[in-house]
Amino acid sequence: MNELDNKFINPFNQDKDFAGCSIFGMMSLEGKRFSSEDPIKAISNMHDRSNGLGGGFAVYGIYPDFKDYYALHIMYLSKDAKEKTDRVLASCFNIIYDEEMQTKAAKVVDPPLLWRYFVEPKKRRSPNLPEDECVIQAVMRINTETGKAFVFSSGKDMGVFKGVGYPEDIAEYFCLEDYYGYLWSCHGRFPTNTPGWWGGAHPFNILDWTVVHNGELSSYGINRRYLEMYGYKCTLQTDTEVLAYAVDLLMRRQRLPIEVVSQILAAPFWSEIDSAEPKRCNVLRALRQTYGSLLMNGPFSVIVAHHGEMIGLTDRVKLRPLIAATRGNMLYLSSEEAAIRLVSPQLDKLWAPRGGEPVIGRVGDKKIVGSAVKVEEPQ
Amino acid sequence: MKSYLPVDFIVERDESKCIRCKVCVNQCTYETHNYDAQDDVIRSKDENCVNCQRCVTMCPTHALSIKKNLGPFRDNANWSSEVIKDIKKQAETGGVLLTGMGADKPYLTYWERLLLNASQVTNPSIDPLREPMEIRTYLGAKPDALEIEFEDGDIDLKTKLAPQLILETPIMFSAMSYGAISLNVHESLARAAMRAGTYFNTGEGGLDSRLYKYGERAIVQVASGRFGVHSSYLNAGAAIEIKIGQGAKPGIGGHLPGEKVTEDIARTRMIPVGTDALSPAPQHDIYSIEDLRQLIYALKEATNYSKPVSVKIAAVHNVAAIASGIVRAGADIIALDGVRGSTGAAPKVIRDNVGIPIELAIASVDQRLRDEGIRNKASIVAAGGFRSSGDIVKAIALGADAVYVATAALIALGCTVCQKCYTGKCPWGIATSDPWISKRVNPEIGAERLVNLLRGWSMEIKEIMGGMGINAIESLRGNRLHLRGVNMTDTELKILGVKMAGE
Amino acid sequence: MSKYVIIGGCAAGISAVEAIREVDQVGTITVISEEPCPQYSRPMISDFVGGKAYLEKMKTRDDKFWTKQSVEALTGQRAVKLDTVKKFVTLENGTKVTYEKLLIATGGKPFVPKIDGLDKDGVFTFTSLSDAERLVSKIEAMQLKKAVVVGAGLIGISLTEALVKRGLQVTLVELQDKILSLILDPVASDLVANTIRSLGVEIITGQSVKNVLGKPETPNVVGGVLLTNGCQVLCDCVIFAIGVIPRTELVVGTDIKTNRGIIVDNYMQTTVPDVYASGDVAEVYDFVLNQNRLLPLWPLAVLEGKVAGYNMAGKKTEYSGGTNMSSLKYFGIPIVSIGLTNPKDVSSLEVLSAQSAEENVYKKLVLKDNVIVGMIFVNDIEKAGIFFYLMKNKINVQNFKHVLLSKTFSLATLPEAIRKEMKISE
Amino acid sequence: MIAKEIILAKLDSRFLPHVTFNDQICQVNAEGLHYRDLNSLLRTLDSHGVEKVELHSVCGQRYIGTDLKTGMAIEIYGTPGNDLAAFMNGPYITVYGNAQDCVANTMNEGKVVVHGRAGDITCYGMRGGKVFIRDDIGARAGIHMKEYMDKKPYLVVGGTAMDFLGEYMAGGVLLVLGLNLKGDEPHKARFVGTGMHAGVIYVRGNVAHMGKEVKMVDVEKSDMLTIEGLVREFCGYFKTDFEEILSKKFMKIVPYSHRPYGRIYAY
Amino acid sequence: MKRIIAKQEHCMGCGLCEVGCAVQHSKSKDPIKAYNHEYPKPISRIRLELNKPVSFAIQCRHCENAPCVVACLTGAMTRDEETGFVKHNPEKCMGCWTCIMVCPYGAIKADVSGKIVAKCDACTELSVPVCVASCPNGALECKEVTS
Repeated sequence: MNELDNKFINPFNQDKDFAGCSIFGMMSLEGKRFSSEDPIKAISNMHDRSNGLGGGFAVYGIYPDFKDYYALHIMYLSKDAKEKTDRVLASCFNIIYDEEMQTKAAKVVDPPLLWRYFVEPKKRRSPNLPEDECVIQAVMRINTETGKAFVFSSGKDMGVFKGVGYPEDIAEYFCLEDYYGYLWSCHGRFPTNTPGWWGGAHPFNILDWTVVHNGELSSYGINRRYLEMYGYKCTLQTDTEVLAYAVDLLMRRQRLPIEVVSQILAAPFWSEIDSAEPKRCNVLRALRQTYGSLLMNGPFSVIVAHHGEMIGLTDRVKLRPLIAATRGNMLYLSSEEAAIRLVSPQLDKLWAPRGGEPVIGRVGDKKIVGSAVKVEEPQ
Repeated sequence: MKSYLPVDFIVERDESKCIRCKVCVNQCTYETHNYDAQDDVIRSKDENCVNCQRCVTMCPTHALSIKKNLGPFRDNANWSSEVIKDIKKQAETGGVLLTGMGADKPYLTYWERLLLNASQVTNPSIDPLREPMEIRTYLGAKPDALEIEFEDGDIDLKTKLAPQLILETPIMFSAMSYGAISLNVHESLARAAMRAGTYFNTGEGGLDSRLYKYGERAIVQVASGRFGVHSSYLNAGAAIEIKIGQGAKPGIGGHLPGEKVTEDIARTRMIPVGTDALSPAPQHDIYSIEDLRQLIYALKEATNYSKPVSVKIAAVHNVAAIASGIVRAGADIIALDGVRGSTGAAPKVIRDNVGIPIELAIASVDQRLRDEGIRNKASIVAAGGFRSSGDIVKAIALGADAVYVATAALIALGCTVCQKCYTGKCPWGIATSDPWISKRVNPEIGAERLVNLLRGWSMEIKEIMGGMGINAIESLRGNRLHLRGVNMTDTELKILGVKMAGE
Repeated sequence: MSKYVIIGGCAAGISAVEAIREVDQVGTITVISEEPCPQYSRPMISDFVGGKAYLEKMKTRDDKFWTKQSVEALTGQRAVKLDTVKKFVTLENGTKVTYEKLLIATGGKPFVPKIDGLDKDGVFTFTSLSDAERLVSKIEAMQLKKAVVVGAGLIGISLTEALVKRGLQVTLVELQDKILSLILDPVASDLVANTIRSLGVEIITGQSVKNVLGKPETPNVVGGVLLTNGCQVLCDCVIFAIGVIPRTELVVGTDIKTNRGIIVDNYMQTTVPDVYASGDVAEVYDFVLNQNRLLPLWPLAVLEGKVAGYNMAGKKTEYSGGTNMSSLKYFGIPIVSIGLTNPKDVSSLEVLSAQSAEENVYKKLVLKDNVIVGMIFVNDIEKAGIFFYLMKNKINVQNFKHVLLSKTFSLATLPEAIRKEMKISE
Repeated sequence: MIAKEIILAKLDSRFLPHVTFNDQICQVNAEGLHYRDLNSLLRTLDSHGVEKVELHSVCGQRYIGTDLKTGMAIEIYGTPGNDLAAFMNGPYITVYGNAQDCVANTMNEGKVVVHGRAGDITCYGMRGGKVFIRDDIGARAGIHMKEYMDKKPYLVVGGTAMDFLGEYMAGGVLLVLGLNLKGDEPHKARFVGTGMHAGVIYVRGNVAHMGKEVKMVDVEKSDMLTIEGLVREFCGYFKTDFEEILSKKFMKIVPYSHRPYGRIYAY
Repeated sequence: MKRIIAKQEHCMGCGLCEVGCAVQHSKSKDPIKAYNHEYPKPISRIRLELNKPVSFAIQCRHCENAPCVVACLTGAMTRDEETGFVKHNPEKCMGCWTCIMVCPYGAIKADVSGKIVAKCDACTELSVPVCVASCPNGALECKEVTS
């Protein structure tokens, strides 16, 4: 990436961008698709947590007709970039279908050209490489090589919609009222360093993994350098990006369950590890010894999602808010309870997970993992 | 444990001049001097001396002088006497090295490498003695544009401006809490601010009810300890400042030990007498930028949007981005405190190693806010070791609206920067809560000294402006063309946004 | 036009003149005084004897005082009769001086016991300048070497010191067990006695003079005294300094009531309207004992005269009272003694004391119901006035009692309220 | 008596659809009202002597109860937003629903009763008044609470608390009843009382993980008096059985020292 | 009338007023000479009263109804009609200490000779009394007061 391009995406040459935020996630545990109405309503209710410089949504189950193909959402900051990117895409993928994403006028700032592709990797290029890896390599290549093109969504049967504006404006712009999905994660952003750049909005995505994040990682520098050893290119200079890649590395590539991953990202204190029973102590100690560089230090709450699973997690000393709730087959995660109440005044359960303890909802599994202490409906 | 520490200073007394009046004895709060009645002689314990110069100044016959103990240690650029003594001290106590005042190392200043402009021939300089020189400054959020109604030649302003602070000189007194400094110092600052048409900052220890009458010239601070924060306090001041950080100790909190919490201080801080007043580094309701917005607006709500809200941070690595976030969070004023910022007490290792110079912070924050088009939304106040009107003019030219001074104000009141503020025994009656020692500052004399300093500096600022051919400070603010750099790398010049001298 | 007549031109008389003139600048004032120059300081007569003072120095007011105050000064004249009905005073020369307001400030006269030998040459009393002049000229003329001073009270001691200074050898005879027994307690008394003895003075206590003996060769001249215990003390002169008694003879035969002295109210008025009395002749209010009594003390006489003067001139002024109070300068030992210093019955009293042998300092406070009623300070008297203030104003000292006699006691030790009342600082 | 006509006449017209009066009670439909408007409305009502206000359909509006000059009673139906009762100086707020983060931030006087749970950082820097939470509270409750002269803050929690309960506590009383804990299940909070240097935390039941600055001791008679008073008040609000609550053992957590950090510096 | 006012809140107990006073009333008027070479040492007529944190300097208050003037046995203590100051005439003083006994401020003491008293003379020969000029903290002020 040449210096000029770098200036464009990261105009202030920041080590990292950081942002305060609101996060909201909503998932049907039966996998039933539902409209954008409730997620948009909920995230807009937390308007004051964001400042209009970023909003976004990740939706799962939106492209049933193309569910076997990788859906690439790409933003182009110049025409030239699209031409270059199209050549890269053509070399890596069979493009099944592509179109300019439908948009409409809304209160958003400087929208780029937005394009959607449904692709399948070309097997003959590297027959031994798993398809996912092909996609990742292509994404990293596009994001770094062309400079003005960014793949902001690359999973199957899911899509990320994000940009500069309040979340409700972004939804309006992307015509989200036309989409149905079984899992929505949403983000309202309060960035602190940019007049607004579309790639910097949340959710962050790699394959079908998405992360929306509230907080700032003081450990970003080492988290990033650790991930770079594994081939991740952190081009977006945001701590959320490293979270997404960390989850990809640990969960997808290393196949660790979220219950373990949460013990890496929000590792228990040594005092707790030392006092755990020997077997568990052994595991926890090894995790910290091995993955210490991936300890996410500093305040955060995140909603991590991929197909069939939505995970809420806060840092180990619980410096950011996260509220979880269920109603029927619906699981909600939110920065503020009011957002949940707005879309579901009545709830079956509502609780605040403790620091470092994940809330996990899986399709087909009605049992929510997490520390619901008292589940009682306020009158 | 036998101490291996050598004395820092040696008291020299000219016996032929000493009249045994015992003024040195009663003025030294460290009990360095003792009168031996039997021998009718005054003796000094060198080990107690901190070289505050109090006794030297007060001695009616100039019989005293304090010499630095040039030290028993061999010269060594790496293992300097300071390093050796620090290690010994920690080996003897196992504690964190504490110090007072701002960083004392020579390598953190850029003011010396910035030079000011003056008019010659092509554009006229202005005689500041006879012609108007305006240095009035308003702090607070300004609108991007004004809506004006124009009807039948009558002009009416439709836009309602946000609340503003009005400064007759762009120099304010920086936050120093009651408790860290004495009430008399607070009162000196308050009176001086009142008379000079500027503001003093209460610091995080509240405002004594006796000083509420100076509220219109007070910026009341809210820090993590929330000491003395009460609706009447919030409404007493002209502005509210949320203290996030401080240049001398970014990321470190404050700690007023219980023995300094006297009855008056307890009343002002609204805590029981004698309890430790801990102000941890974080505001516990702010762990993210949107939380800051939440607090800013909580304070605006609590004062019905009648006062500007300032946010004070230490200048650190990402200062420009942080500042941008603060402005976007709704702050009307952003106060930046550089690495040379002062303190009553800070771990030495933090003070001397954390943060960035204020020059770079002003430059990068001002530029960033302009790049983002939000410079109007907040005023920038710079703090951290301003020593002269020259420093101040350079800061304003770099982009600050106004500056905060604290150390200079204390020096005006008598401080000799002996760096022992944390002992609470300040022989100049400044950094103390001891009602006996506090009397050494007479608020009236103190105010006069401070007003004199501001007057002198303001006149110098006008002189400099006149030389530049500028008669209003607006034309200096952010006008980096009036600055040139020397002895700097291209990167340094770039960050400061100034050209090399000669260019 | 008022007409003021004042009999006695000493402390009370002068003070009354000044008080009247503060209020009334036109009324005529007449002062009748036996002495040719009454405005001198009687307490200085010892210094006169000691050679430290002379008349000019002893004058408390200069010679122009009478004229400056527009006073008709009938000096060297004695009032012999008083008619309180027709309101006039008759002088020795027969002159009648009428008055509208009269002040009797005739003072006291020395008390001399009725013993044998008083007629001998060399027997003196010691209350006035003329007494002192007589004594001095005798000493000088006859080259007297040895003196007996009878009475170890204030006058006796001061005279003793003066005589010692003149080179005489002095024997001090005191009826009581201790010297200065009216004003000091035994501890302080011994301190003084030891010092006096160290200067070669012989002190004989518990004795009085039975009679004065003549010299063997010249029986008319004093040669010694015989004490009650039968011992003889050889000497060249005997000076009686036992005390004074009020000169009340002028009021005999009038309606003015007397006890030991003239009875006055707190406005210094006698039992007869328009007649006032003050000074040593009057029985005045003692705020410690809460009763009127004789208090023949110069400062009190001044105060009383002032009160009398105001009231005579129509400015109603109440006397706040005095008490037995003395400061002693003799033999280089400064002493202050006020009020009840040596109470016999201490059951309702509290006594605080502090003594430092090193500095020869002795301090004592007598308290009743946490109010100071008496004090003695020896050698460290600078702050005694502060205690007198507390005493005079009957200030409850309970809360700071423990520090009263500490070395660090000062005005700063007093509670803030008291300091405020005293207007010590802003 | 308030003259509702006068008040209504003074209100900004945009508020009129939201405001009705039922006898002396002012009912406000907060739906769609931004917090600035809602609080401005409350200020107006407060300044006109309205003593009781019901807020309906509250959903996330912040700062309710701030900057009101009187002891107005406010009933909230719904979910009030963050900083409920921040800097509050007098009003009495009842929430029928859950409260979010930063309830009673630096509160000076007044009362907050929540018929539900409350979020993180409840009662931060609180100096006076009382807060009753029926269910659980989030992390860092009672942080930096302090007392001053006759001002003493109280937080009573029916459920359990999360980590860092009573952190930096410098005065006041925390009472955590743990009514929703099963059997001998300890309270959830870890690092209880870390940095605490004054005040007292009472817990019903056991705490497994405490900060190094505090110790757990048995309650004394005088403690029980305080506890009983608070529990009785709690029961009054939430219709809970006083005797049953008192039947379980209470413990108290107090700091070892009022000067926890007195010895960390080398002078 | 000018009076010297003590300001307790500003007195820091340094004692420079005492030094100034003693030097002013010394023979040489030079501090080193006065203290080190004059015998007897000159004395100060102002006294620092100290009970930390309370302190103030006290000297003759020149009281309106001055007890010392009333009590003086010799007429040495008088009020100057012009300035209102209480003046002490050493020529007439016999050192009887009566004034000391009655001074509520303890502001009179024996002078260097120990034979007569000494007290504040308000430095009438100077434009500002030396104690006021010596005070580094404005704790003594010479100002006009109405009686």
